[in-house]
Amino acid sequence: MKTVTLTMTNPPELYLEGQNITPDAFAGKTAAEIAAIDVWEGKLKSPLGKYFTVEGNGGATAAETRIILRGDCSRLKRVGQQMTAGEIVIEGDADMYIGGWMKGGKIHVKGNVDSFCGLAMEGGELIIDGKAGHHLGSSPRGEWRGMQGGLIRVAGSAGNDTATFMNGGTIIIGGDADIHVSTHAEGGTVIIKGNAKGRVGGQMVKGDIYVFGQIENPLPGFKQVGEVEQEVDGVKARFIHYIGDLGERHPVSKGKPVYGNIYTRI
Amino acid sequence: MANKITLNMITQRSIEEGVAMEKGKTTPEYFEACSIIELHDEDIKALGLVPNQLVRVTSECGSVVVKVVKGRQTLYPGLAFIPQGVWANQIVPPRTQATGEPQYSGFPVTVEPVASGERRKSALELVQGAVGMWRGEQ
Amino acid sequence: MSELLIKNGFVFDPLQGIRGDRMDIAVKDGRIVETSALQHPETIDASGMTVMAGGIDIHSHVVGPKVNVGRLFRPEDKLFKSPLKRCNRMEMGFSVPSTFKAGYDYARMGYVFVNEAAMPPLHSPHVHEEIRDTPIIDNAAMPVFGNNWFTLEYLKNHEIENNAAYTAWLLRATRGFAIKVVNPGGTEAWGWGLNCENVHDPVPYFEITPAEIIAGLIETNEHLGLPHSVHLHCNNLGNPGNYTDTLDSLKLAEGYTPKNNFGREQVLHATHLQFHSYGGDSWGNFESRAPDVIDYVNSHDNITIDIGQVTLDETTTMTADGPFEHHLRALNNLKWANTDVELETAAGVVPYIYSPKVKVCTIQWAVGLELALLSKDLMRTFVSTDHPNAGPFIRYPRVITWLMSRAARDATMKTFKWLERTIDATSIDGIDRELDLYEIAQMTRAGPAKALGISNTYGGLAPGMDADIAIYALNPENMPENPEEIEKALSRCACLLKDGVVTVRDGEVLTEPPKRTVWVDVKVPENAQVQRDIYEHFLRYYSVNLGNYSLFEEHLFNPRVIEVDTTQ
Amino acid sequence: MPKRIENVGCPYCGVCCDDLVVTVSDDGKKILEVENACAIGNQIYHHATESERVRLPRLRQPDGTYKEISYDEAIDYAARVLYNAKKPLIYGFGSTNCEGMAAAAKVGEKAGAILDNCASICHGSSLLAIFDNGYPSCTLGEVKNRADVILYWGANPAHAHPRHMSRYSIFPRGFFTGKGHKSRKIIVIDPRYTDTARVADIYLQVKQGYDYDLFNAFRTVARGHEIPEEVAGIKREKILEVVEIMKNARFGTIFYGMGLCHTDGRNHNIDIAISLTRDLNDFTKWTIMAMRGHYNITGPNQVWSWQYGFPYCLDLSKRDIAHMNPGETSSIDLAMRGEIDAFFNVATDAGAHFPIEAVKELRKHPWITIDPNICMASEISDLHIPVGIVGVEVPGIVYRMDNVPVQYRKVIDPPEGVISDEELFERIYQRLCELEAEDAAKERVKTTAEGIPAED
Repeated sequence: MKTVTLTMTNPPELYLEGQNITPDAFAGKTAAEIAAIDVWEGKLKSPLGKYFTVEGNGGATAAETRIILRGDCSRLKRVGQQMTAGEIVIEGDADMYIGGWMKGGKIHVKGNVDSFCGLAMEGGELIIDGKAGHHLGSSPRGEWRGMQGGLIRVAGSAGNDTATFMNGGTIIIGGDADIHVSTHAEGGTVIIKGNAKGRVGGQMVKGDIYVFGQIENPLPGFKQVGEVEQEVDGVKARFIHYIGDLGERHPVSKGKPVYGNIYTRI
Repeated sequence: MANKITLNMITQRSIEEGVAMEKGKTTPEYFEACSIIELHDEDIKALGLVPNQLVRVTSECGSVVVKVVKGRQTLYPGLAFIPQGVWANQIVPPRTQATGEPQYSGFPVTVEPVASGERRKSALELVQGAVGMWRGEQ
Repeated sequence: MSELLIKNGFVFDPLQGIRGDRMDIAVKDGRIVETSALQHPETIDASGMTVMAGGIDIHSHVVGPKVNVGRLFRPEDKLFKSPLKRCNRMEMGFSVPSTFKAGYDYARMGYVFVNEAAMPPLHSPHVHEEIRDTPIIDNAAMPVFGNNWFTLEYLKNHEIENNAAYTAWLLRATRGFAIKVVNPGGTEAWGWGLNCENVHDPVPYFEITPAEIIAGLIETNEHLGLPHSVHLHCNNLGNPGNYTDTLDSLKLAEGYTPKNNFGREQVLHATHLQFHSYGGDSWGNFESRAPDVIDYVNSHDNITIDIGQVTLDETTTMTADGPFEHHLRALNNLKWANTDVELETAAGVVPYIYSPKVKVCTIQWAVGLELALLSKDLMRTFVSTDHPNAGPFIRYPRVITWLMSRAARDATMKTFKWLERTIDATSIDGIDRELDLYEIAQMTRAGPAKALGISNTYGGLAPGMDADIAIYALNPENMPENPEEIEKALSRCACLLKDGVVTVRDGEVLTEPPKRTVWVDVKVPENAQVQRDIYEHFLRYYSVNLGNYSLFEEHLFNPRVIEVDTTQ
Repeated sequence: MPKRIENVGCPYCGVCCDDLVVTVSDDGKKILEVENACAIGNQIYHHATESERVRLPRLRQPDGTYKEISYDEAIDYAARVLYNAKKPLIYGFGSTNCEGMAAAAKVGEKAGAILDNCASICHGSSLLAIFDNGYPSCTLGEVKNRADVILYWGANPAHAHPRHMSRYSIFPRGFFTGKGHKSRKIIVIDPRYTDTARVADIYLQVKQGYDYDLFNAFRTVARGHEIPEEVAGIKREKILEVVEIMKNARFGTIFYGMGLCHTDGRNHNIDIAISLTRDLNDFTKWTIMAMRGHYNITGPNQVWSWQYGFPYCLDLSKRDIAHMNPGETSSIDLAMRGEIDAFFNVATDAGAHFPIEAVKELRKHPWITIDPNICMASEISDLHIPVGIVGVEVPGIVYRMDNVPVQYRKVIDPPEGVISDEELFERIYQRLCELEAEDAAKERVKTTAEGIPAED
């Protein structure tokens, strides 16, 4: 695997859109060629080298390319958008859409990220050591086919609208989650190690939500059906099992309705 | 009697604000329509106030002096209302929770009687003052 | 004085019976002229290429409120799907394109006239605003009548003259083009969450049947002598077994003959017939009844149809058939918009995915093609996708390729998950017919122009007509082996002349000549009762004042009026 | 002879009353009388000719005062601000006509701007919900003619839409509702016992911020499931009663307002209201409608949807492809995140209606106000360009809250020399083209971004 190191030396006045900062775009390119790749600051299109110093060449394929981002990338958006393979490490904070529409590979952000990260993810891994903003692993506006697969792991807390329209994959939040988790979900798993504020599983058709702490304000559309013991993200524990959203439609499989599940740790 | 209470704030349109706004935001009508806070009787009592006294309302992002009136459209205890407009917007949190819409309604504020000598500021003084353009009454 | 000579092309003009002859077409000041009339023309070399009149779309939802709902509520239809800007304005959207994209895309395919399939009268200013922003192509728009309270009341009492006076008034008020009927009676019933499931199912409260509405409107249309006929979207769209309802509807035209001065020969245009030609009684035994329906059409020459071909895309359905969209919402659970329009109509919008993996969808695909391929008169059978209902109009070249090439059909059928079942449920596999370019010109130009009553201006290449001319890089004497090449050539025409102006070259839009709004102005005798009814209804039931309802002249964009005088 | 002008459309709220009768003085310069309008509408007409109007653009001077300049100078100034900014924001449009909005979009596209409208801080939540869940709605005449159950939720038309109840919902006698008010059941749900609630048959005092939970309870009950004793401060029996009324309606309409849009959850409060409306259509006929604020705030949603496919928050900065994502491309977020470097306030008053923190952020950059009136925005601008008042001095098409287009008239001429929004934007567009051509001549063409490739 070859490593390309980008160091932000000339930060943008506004924000930088870096949808081309992916192993897919860097593969097969030399450092000089990578420095010539387009990035946008508002209506200005510039070569990446205007903002970053570039060291190292890309690997032969995306899978053989690792990108390390250094310097202040807190105003950098869309890193790893639609990436299929390879690895990205962001050594500090990053802005919006990190790992959006990601299909494969791995992104590791060592700081915090803003909203819309892991949007419409299909595969791969997005690891965030800090906290995440809103709409983590959510679906783009109007799209009913949200996150399809892959893993998002956030060490800290997440904002509201995690996993809206989720269809598959797993989101693990180490801290607390704000309102609206798995709204309209039709699959997938969300694990919240801390507390959830409320509106968990609203309009949910299918899927699983685990809350290790408390749900501050549970919805009336969920009904307690029993207790289960399960291993969740390596932790074996007993949970109270709720089904819902009973206000929402539910498909029938083998003569039985299929519900969304919420498990809260006892 | 408390000298400060925490309430849940909402800001919405009132017809007085609507009429006055069309007349002009620098008019006395607009000032009287918007530089007020409506509270439930119990909360007014808890603060030891009488209607028409001035209070300072402080949110997570700002503070404004307005006049207390008894809820015209009945509130429940703990809920406070400032008509949409310049005074309300001194304290409305700009956070949008990634929706584009500020938190115009449903944010915590503290309400306390003003220190002596504090007054309600005019719309122009508030807005121009906030951006460093206030040059005093012309 | 601009002069152009299109030299040496293979010319197809069914209106004149020209079948691929090598000839020159002369253009002067925006009109087609005799070649002898030119002095110093610029020439366009069309040798080895196909020359046709500009395309005419008889049925497409491109402008107006429900189209705009489709745009507004589907941001995902734009995400990573919109092309980069090539023309004057951005082009956004896939299944429901922006107005600019619609105009450019039609032009690139060599089309010049598009008939908006449904205009809610109350929303006509909106329709005309969008027409203004749709570049290049000429537009007409059909106000909907089949659920209009005035129409229902007049026809219930069989007051044809009153209905005719009201129809004339509404055409003028909306600057409309023809009488559109969508799910007659059923859409009014939808005001109460109900429907009229067949032509004899009475409309709640109004106590008139869809059959009476259809027949009454045909009578009204011929009484007025409008350029186009009644344009009907039959009851019970989209449901298994509906072909009998369709035949019941078509039979209502029996005994009526066209009366008009526009060369139109039908009294009824049945639109997107694909959606109305289904057998079976459930989705399980869903099957094609296209042969039964087209047999009937073949033997009744006072009917024209368009096919409403399914293109196997993700698209956005939208129709004034409100109850159908509600029904569809329950089938696919996707987002649903509905707009009931007071006293007039309704509309629903739901996204839909026609997947080659779904048996019903692939049967639907076959039904549309069966209708066209089993048709005995392609001057009465037109290409459409009921854009965007069965697929976006940018797929016309693909639809035409399927019609022209058995190999293209086979290649598509290979992708079907339920190929055997599709073959069993349809007759598509037994049809070897491949249409030629003359027949395509019938289905996309000459036929629709004639059916719309505009064939004196559009759809042909005779001297005196508008110089709307499409040139395609297709050599009829040496058609490409690979059907994809046909699709490519038809998608991006080699050249389009609009009003004699070279508008598209090699598939690129060069300029935007002024487009027109085509509407029909009917003069009828004074009718005090109808005037009074209109006044009363506005006073009591409408939410807009009568004085603000009719389109203000300043909101009508570059009009071309077709005048009809019934007082002579 | 004073002139009486009938069928005049009112440029105040989304109700778009088009039955005003305005009497204008002999010389056509003064408005003498306005009939049929509410208190607010009345004020607009009288304000137009009674108050001191700004007649020329005003440019801020180094000493903080304004100096009058010509329209040509102002247009050049505005075009240069747009041209030189990396990401200018053009916001507003609540109070102008569709013609002006279409012209502004041309400018935005040419300038690579963000184009946003007042929905961004108003019914943007509704638009987000519509993206996710659709919009089963109808025109207001349908409500008048058919509705026997009316539900106002988080809306207070008595204050915000003064003639809404009398024209369309509660009081009018329609075709199937000949008994007017008597033929209808009125339900009001609001944390405050508002002046609207006073006319209700049933009032539910929902706990502020818990609307989503209450909707969830309604839906759960409608599907025949149990709910807790109390939800959102409302007793179970009351919820059961209301759901029963809704299921048994012949035709019902939910009108909702800022009480849903401006609180926690924003769009989801509306999203679930739409879900409830969908559910109820399995029993009977129900529709839902946003109580849109300004008379033509629905307009830019319509115009920009047909032009670009997005109703608001359009990022045109790539110039060849548009992008929209409220939360990122929305005015308040752009302001608070420091994403833009110039601000145009058009036909609205961001100075008064944005949270002051956002105003402070925006004021760090050039700020131009285009509006007929002196307002908070105009008083903190670098440049204020006055325009004619739509519906009073400028005609045009506007879209009512139910998306019905209404053709507005002009009743008097604008003050001499004052132009319309449409003309102003057309001229700014022309000036932008000239600036571009000048730079091209100097071979300093700005690079145009390539955008995102199409995926057919």
